Amino acid sequence: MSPRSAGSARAGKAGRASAGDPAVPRVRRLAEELEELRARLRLGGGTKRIEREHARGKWTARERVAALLDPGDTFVEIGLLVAHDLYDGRAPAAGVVTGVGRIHGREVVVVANDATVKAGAWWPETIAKILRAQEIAMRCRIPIVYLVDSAGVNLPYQGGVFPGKYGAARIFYYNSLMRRYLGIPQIAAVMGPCIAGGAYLPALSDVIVMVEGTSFMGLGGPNLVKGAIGQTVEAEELGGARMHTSVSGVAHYLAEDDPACIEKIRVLIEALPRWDGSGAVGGGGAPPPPPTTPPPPPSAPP
Amino acid sequence: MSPRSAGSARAGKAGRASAGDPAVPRVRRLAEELEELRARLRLGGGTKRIEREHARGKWTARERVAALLDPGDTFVEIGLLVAHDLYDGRAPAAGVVTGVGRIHGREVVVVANDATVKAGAWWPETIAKILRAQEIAMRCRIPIVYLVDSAGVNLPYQGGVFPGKYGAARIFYYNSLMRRYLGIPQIAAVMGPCIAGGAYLPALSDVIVMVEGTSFMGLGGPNLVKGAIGQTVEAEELGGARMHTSVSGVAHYLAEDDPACIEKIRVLIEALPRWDGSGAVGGGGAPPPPPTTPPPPPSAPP
Amino acid sequence: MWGASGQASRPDTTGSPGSRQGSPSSPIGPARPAEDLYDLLPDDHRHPYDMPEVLRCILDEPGLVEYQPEYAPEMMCGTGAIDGMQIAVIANARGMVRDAEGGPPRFGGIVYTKSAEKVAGFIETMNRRRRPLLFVQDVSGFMVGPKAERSGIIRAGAHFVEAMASATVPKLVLTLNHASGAGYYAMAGQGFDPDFILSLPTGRMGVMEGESAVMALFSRQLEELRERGEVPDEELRTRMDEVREDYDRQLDARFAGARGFVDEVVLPGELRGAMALLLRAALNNPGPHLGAFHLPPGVV
Amino acid sequence: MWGASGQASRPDTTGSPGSRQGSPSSPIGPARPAEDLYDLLPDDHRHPYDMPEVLRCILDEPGLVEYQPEYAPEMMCGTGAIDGMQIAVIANARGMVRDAEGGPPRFGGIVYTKSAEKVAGFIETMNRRRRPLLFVQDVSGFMVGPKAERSGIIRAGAHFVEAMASATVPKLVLTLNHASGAGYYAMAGQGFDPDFILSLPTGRMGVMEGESAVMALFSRQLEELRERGEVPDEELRTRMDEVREDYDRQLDARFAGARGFVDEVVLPGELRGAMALLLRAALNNPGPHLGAFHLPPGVV
Ligand SMILES: [Zn+2]
Ligand SMILES: [Zn+2]
Repeated sequence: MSPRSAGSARAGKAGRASAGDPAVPRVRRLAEELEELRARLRLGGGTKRIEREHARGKWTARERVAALLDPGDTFVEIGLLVAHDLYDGRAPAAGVVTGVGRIHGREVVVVANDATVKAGAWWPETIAKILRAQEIAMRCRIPIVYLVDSAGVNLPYQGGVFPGKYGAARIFYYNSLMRRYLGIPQIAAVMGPCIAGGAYLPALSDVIVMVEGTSFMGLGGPNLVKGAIGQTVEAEELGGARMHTSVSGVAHYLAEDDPACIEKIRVLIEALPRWDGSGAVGGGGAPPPPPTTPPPPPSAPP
Repeated sequence: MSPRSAGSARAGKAGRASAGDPAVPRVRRLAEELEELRARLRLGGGTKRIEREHARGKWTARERVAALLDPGDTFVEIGLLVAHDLYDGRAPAAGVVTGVGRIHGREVVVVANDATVKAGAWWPETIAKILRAQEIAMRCRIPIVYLVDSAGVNLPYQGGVFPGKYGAARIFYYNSLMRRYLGIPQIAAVMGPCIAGGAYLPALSDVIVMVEGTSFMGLGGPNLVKGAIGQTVEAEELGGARMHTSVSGVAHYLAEDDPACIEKIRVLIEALPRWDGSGAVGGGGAPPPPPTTPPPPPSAPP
Repeated sequence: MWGASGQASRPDTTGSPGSRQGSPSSPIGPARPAEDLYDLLPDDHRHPYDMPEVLRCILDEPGLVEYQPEYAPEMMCGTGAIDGMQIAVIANARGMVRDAEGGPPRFGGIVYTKSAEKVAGFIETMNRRRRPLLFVQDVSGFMVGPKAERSGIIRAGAHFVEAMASATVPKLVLTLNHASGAGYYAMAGQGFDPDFILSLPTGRMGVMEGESAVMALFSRQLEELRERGEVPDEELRTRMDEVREDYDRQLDARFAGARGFVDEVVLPGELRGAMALLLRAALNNPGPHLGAFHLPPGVV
Repeated sequence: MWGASGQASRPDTTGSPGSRQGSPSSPIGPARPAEDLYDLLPDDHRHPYDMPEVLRCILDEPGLVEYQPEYAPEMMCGTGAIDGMQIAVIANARGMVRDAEGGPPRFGGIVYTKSAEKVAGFIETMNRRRRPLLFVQDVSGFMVGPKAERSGIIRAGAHFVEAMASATVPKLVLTLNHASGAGYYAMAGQGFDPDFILSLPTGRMGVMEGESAVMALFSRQLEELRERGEVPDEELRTRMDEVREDYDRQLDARFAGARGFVDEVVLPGELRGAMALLLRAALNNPGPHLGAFHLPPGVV
């Protein structure tokens, strides 16, 4: 018998007391406080902004992720709490939903800008979360899906976004390495604005789906073009889905709306060859055997 | 002739006008302002603190680096300006001298804590500079020398030092990888205090030289030991150079003083086998041939 | 334009991570119901609890099969499985632990010279067996003092750190309770790029507990007052309370989550589902689980 | 105790980096004296200057041997040497540049569709030839507008970025003047882990110049005033000045140095010595110059 004292059973579990109430056991209280914080953060910019996106014919980031992943399967969100205590609460989940889930039974990483939070603009912490998601994809060698819907750099905070070794440039560094050497599938869907340097995230992915009427890709938006070269041009003509899928050829697929776009991504993921770990791309089929040796009977020490 | 306009010769160079004087051409003014900033930063904690180190029989970080490197050869300091505008100027060069120089004609990276700046304690920017120095050693595959003289974490700023992916832990991550896989020589000299987690920097190097009477290594200093387990013990007995080179065996060489310690490091570097790039350690001899193809005559395009 | 006309059917986003316990691919339940964690974990974070029982709420039946249980038992090493996937587990025991050589009892949560060497060897063996590693953190730091230093705890600790840092199998971290000082580093701190870090709401990652910070910052002042037979005045007491409160706030798992120092704070009921998915995701890569990316061989 | 007794001889620390021009290992001088940079670089950072002549102050004789000098000349590519070491150079030309197809002249410092493709191809060729890359930055960004977008500048820019990011030879960066926007990224921005980044005191790394920031933040307001035939009031003018000043302060090379966004700010006279040493250091590693570390083959 190991020298440690045996566990002691505790009295029956307390009901859902109000959070912060000292009478509630600490572990239960911390759990309830966490659930309340999560519920608030998952609303993103709030119901008014969610309605505005719906009125524009768009799903919210969380609706897109829920539709993208296999129903009923686990989704582990990564970084929901990031920046929850910063910017006076104006940056819930740092304006981007990231996590690990499954599509057609296959583990994937998902990154989805939240347009209800400052139009999906990049806070410094948005960059940290996108980089973390890419590092997970590279560490696990699983596909990554970007659902892009972002107004670009959040200018008042550009000092923490633009420069530096771990600033936004690193996103494009990881894009480039995944594409050229690591063989990690990157699928980008532009489902809203995608402006300036931000355009390089989809552009350095393997394939781009753009949603008709609501998506835009351009190194400069209409305002910048007006200011820089004095030309007045509408977003649709400058960088809309039709232009990029027929004239520039920058994008590869045109989707009628969010549901069609999400379904297209599921099809693209399903068609991906399985990664057999050797770098040589094998045909479809079972995921690679986990590297662990055949499991010894649980009771035997190693 | 290329379409660009030919350069126009400028009137004779202006003498050393006072910095900030608008009459002085911009490029010259910026250069003079830089030289003044550098001169201030190189004084570290200032002449009083420099004297105090000398009175303790210790060289300053910059004196140690100058003695360590080949006389007359180039030393490129990396990060002299880091944090020069932070902490009301209390952290010149973030309390650590880092750069690339030569020892016996061989490129090396040097890291030297500056004991005149808050006893060499770690600011958040100190960590960034040490990590940068280690990344240079790993990127170039050249030896790295640590001249340790630090009071450890600067507690009021521990939030930017202790936690996180790019906090102090990463120093020991890079130490471990250089030691176990990358074959990059790491030589540590403890020339002052080296406390708590900081002790793992030398401990994860290949070899440790400790300077008699002025060096200390311990996971807890005398105060922490008094507070934690109520034992009163002197630094020398707890973790001095004699104890670690004879009883614990944590350190490998005992040096009488700074000059002897620095000379010992030069000897150790000279004895290192040359890195022949193949991972297999070749004997001493010429540095590996640079990988560039035999140079075509300069005038021929590639 | 879609949606503008009528109430479009929209995907249900109410599911929370890992809560879908019965996901098609995880038929096996834990050895003990995860909800029991609410009772097993103490009301006061400093109090001891039964780590083997806590592990039975996380691992498949029979829970942890311990390795060298009688040697340096303040550090628990063993094998187990999550959802059928064989893993190796390193966990800090809590409470007082007998010293087999009759020396003074050792504190659970503290790493000593022997326990550091034990864990280093275990990690290297498990890495050779290609078993993913799970670090269950309730660690307060390394032992200090002349006995520890003279026994070469720095060298042993370095061996522990190097073995953990250079293991190439997937590494998962669960912050259960304390996670301070160099002990936190050795138990796969974030700077060592573990594959994933999950924390229960009870996790307390930070350089040191508030009490130790008060000691570190004020011990000399308190010492002088004691020698003069005086007690700390009101102003000093408030400053000490402020430090304690500041550290307690930063030790909260939500503070770590806000800074990205953990990947996610999960509820006890979500823990297994989350770990099973993340482990399966990591096992897609047979290559070395080190660094941000690993170039395939032949890239020159 | 050493030193306590008398005046110990102490090493001379007055030498500044790279200033020891005549170091034993660098017999070859630049094609043109480095001090000429003080005259070649303009008093107003927006004014054009002669990049080939500037490069002669950095490279060995004969300076840059240009590649495709008549095609998309706003981006200069070519080969040269530093202290005898053969390198490839990518630099932004300044001033107006003729369009070979008779279109409107192009702005030096701006990357267009054609110049992006030219540089991408050049980098990939030089990487195959194992020539280290030197990026000489005076870049303001990528071209915007319908013509550029319809010509697929995003795809061309991505090719430029990917070629630079995945080149495995050593990469050195010299920030000469402007270094803004996505153009700064494409010219081996710090997030792409170049081997070393040096800046002259005239370097201006930042998301955009103060003028562009004022336009981005206030263009709508200014537009409305213009339509109403009004001029900005005192309060708006001060806010615009504050933005300009704030950006100018952050664009200064010493601000970048303070944040570690450049490895060092060097004087013109120190530039060659510093680059020669850093290049020789980098050439110790024949392996791929990518990422924080690269595990040798066989680590499983
Ligand atoms: Zn070992
Ligand atoms: Zn190409």
